[in-house]
Amino acid sequence: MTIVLNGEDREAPPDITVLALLETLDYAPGRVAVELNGDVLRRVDFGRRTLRDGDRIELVQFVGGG
Amino acid sequence: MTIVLNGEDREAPPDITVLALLETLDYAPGRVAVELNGDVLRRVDFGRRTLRDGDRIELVQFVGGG
Amino acid sequence: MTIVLNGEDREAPPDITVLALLETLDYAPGRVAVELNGDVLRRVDFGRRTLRDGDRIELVQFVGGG
Amino acid sequence: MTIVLNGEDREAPPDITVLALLETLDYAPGRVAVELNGDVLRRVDFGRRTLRDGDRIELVQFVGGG
Amino acid sequence: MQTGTLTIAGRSYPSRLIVGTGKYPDFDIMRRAIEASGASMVTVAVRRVDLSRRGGESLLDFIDTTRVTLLPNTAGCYTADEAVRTARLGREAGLSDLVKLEVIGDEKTLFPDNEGLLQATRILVKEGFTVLPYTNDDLVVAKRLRDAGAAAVMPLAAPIGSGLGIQNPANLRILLEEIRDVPVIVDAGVGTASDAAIVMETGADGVLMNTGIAGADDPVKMARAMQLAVQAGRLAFEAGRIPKKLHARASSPLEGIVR
Amino acid sequence: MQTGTLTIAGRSYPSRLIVGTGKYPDFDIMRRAIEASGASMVTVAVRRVDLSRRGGESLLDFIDTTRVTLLPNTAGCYTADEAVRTARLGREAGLSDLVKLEVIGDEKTLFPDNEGLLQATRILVKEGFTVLPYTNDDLVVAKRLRDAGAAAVMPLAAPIGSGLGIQNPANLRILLEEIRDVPVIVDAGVGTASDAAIVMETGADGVLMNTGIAGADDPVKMARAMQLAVQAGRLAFEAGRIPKKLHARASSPLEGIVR
Amino acid sequence: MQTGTLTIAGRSYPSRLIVGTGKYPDFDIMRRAIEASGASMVTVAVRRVDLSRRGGESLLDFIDTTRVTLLPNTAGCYTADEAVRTARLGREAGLSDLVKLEVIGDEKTLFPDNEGLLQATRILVKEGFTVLPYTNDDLVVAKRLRDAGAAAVMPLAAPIGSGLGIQNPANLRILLEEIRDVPVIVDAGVGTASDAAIVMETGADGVLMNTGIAGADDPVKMARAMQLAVQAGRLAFEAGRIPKKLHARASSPLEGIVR
Amino acid sequence: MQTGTLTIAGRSYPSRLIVGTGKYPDFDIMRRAIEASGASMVTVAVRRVDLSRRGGESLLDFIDTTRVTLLPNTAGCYTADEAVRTARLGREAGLSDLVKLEVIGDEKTLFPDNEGLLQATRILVKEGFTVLPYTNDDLVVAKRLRDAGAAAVMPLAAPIGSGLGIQNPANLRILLEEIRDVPVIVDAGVGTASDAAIVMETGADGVLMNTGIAGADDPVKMARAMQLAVQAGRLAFEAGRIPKKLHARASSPLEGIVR
Repeated sequence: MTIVLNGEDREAPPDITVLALLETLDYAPGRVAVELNGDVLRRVDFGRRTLRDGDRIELVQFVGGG
Repeated sequence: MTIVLNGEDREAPPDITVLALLETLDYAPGRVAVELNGDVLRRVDFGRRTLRDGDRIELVQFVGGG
Repeated sequence: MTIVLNGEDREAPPDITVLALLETLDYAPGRVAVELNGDVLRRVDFGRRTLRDGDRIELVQFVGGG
Repeated sequence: MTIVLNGEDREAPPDITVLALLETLDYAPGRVAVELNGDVLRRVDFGRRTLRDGDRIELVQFVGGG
Repeated sequence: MQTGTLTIAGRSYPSRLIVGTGKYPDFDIMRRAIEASGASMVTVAVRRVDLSRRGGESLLDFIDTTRVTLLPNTAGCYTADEAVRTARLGREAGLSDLVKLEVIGDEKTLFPDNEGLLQATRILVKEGFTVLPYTNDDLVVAKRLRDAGAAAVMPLAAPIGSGLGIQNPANLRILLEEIRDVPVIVDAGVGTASDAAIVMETGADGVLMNTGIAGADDPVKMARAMQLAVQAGRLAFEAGRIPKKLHARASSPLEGIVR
Repeated sequence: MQTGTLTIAGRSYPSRLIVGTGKYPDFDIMRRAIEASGASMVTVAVRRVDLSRRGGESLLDFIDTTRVTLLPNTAGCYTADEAVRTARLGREAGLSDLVKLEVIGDEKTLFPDNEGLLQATRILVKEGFTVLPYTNDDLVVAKRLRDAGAAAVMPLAAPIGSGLGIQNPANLRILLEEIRDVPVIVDAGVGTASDAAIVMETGADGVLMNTGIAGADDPVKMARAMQLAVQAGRLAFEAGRIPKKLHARASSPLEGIVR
Repeated sequence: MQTGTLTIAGRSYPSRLIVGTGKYPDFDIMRRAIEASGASMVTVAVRRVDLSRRGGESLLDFIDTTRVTLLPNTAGCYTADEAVRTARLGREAGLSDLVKLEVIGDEKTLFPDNEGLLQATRILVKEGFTVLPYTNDDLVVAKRLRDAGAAAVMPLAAPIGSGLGIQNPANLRILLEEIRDVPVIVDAGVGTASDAAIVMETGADGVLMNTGIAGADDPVKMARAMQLAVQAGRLAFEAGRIPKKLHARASSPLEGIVR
Repeated sequence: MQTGTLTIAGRSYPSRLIVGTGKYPDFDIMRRAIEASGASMVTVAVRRVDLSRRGGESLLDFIDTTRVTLLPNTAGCYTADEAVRTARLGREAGLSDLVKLEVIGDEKTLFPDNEGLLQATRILVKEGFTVLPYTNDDLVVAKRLRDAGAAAVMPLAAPIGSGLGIQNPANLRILLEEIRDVPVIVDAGVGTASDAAIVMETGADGVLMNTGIAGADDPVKMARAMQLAVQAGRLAFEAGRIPKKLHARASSPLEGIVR
């Protein structure tokens, strides 16, 4: 299935959880925040929520800023 | 009848026109502007418009300002 | 005899030394400087130098200043 | 004979007057001032004073300045 | 020598100085000060007639409206609604579409309420007014006023009547860089002639002042000073000043010195 | 409107602005700039004639000495002796006792050598010169120059040609408080119109400038700007400005607002 | 000596200095600069992870979050909606309710869009955020931000990264007089130590800066300078400075001089 | 972090701040203020003992001369001769060659008489004194003092006790460019912490102050503020500040914003 990750189309195995997605991307869940289809996804739901075809995911982290 | 002129109750003869009112007050119609019940009254209507009991009239002029 | 001490006439016993004068005034020699007839008097000479009639003595010390 | 004109050696006919010198140089006497051997030479003396060998002459004028 | 003219909504005014009519010792001094200032536009306030004082002298008896244009203001209004009502009455009294729009947001500083100012501007522009809004030096607001159809942007130099002169030259410079399609007229805070000159040297299109003139010991003389200062500042802006240097540059030649 | 006149050594000059004649693109622009400035006195430098360049245009062909007074300077002199010699030559060339006395103490800043300046002043005053000494804003020196018979005191606003404007307003104010019996003319450092206005508003009797005008992109226009700025500043000084306040004072009445 | 602490939303922070984490040559210099600054709060930006760069160093590896509090910002957001979304993501990433709220209104100056800022503030306050809004020195807006529940008001001293220092001290003084129930933290524009000291001497509760430190030739040294300057300025404010006088007051006694 | 030390005549002092001992409410506050300032050198005046007041507390009982160096001044002297005599007495009283040399030229402003100052400097240098002359910001005089053997040059920032802070930053910058072989210590006029920071940021080697601390509502707190400000200013000078820009530079990255 195809998801939109940070604005780019991306193939992903069906029913993959957000947590699993983060693992495939080598991101520690504690360091990132996730917006799913415009709404923030709480960390506790990373493991529960499975992705569906067409889901729009924003994966953000802290960077240097003023 | 009673009208409210610049916020104060005032007796006035029935069916007096705005123009007549101005004359009784010694105001040159060319120097003042009139707001009647919240709306500006054009000068051309000063002579036509007769006042009714309870009308709220604002009589303004230019004064020094910055 | 009479000496001029900080601009004021003052009686003093003949042949009194500067050191003795300071003692009569309760001044620790280490805390003051002395000008005698316009010239600085070194401390080592306080005990040697005896005053003569008419000597002009300036007795100064440090005070708060900027 | 040789004179020093504005710091440079210069040949000049013997007994030439300052006025004559100015003429040979095309300078209107009214527009310049002359220092002769360190002293200002008054205009009235331009015609009288003849130059001698070794005279040091400064010829100055007004230029733009602030 | 020409210093150009101030063009507002397609109409040109010979002077870049706009003066107020408030706070003068008397009407005659005001009249002479306006004349000395050479202003082609004067601001006036719109107020209820005082029914207790019949007749007496009236402001307009002392303003030659054949030579100066009246600019009614909405001073003292704290809401867009009050300002709009006052503007409409001013138009009726002056038979002109010009309005100096003020929506005040704070009583102590008389700083503008830019949100209310924008609302009132939009309403009045729709009604065909030529809106000259009194605002602060907020570039973002200035752009919105322009986009809302304001005929000029009038940032304050300092609080009204404070006489502090331009407090934030950097913001004024930025404003003048960005607001190019409508005139920028600095309004309020000018205290003396050099304040006006500095504003004009920065490139402002005009200056509006009242207290700086009316409150001076000699208002007529100060009015004349302001006229000259505005012209001087504008000419200096057009003439292109020398760059600033830390060290000296001799103005007399270095050669030919008698040594 | 009168802004008084500048009186030096008992002689009055209509304009409070003195301008230099150096650094102009050409003599004709200089001539027009002097005219536009309205100056009644112009400074000139005294230099050796250049024997290599015969004939050609001369500065004086472009100055109407029937309308402006020449003020020879001693620019470029680094000792009292050089300055005195140059002053004497200037007097002979110009047939006038006026001299703008400069004794420079530092090549990079052209700051005055006040010690040499005082010596030269004493010598030249004895010889009957009307001495206008270029100095800095040192009050103690200013008093000594005055006591030595200088006809004016001319403190710099900033380094010659720097265009920085008045750098130490406090010192200028102090100088103006203390030096009352001879005029104080601010000399050097003025960069634009407001600089001149500020100087005059502080109470200076006059301003002398060269580079600020000659170095502008349009010297003639800047000359006019400076004339107006000097008048504006003087008038503002005489008119008595309003006090500065941190907060606002309404210029329109607080009563009678339509609510 | 105590300089008090900075209290935001009931929580106290030992240092009155908040520093940014952007624009450092590298993470290690940043880490040392933060340490040298003694800041107890540091700002961070929220950005999409760059999927092309896997692993690598991460900002948080260089910030000791046991000693400093993270303050996520919404830099780069041009609408209330963008800012709100970014704030929510920041909260999720940092597990804290603090947000430095920015709604930018102009790309060139990065000046705030105060209208959007107010909207976003109202939304986020409802959602339980501790909102620290970046705004300008507009008193009317500051009052509305406070009334909307902002935990502080953060006016800029000058454009972000400009290093101009406080451009309008009068407005800052006015702001500090009127905004008393929430801290006023000057945010952006500080270029060097004295800029920070001046802000604190005026009575500000804190200062937030980034470029002034990160962009210095030696960021660690400048960070330390800023820490000392903030403390110095605060102490001077508390100590009560001497009044300014035009003339001198001798500091040594006038009696007993040897003559 | 090191801010270097102040080296005068080959001897190093840990602090770049020199403080006075005059005008304190009492000796104990003075003692605590000196301590809080961290100064390694304090100025004292030389005065006739008051024969009417026997015994009583003495200044030196409150100065730990094992930790701070005494710097006798010649305050109140109006001639080179008076200053020389006072310096000699100060040396005898303090058994040290250091002297802060003052020759005052004007009673109201306490501005220096630079001519007398130079004379006195030449005499005292010959007699082996380490002369620290109080002067103004006259570069030409500063060079002569240096050439006469002064161990430092001490220009005023503003009149003694005025608290105006540095009035002519351009002159200070020029002075610091030209006077490189002896320290430049700004003496007098500092009113608050930022004044001291600005002076040090300009590159001065040290600052000397008295009234700014002693006259504050809380002298001890202000003394501490001054210590921190001097360090902050020096560190900022060494750290190399960012250049000033009119426009903004974002401190957060422009990429990766959530849109």
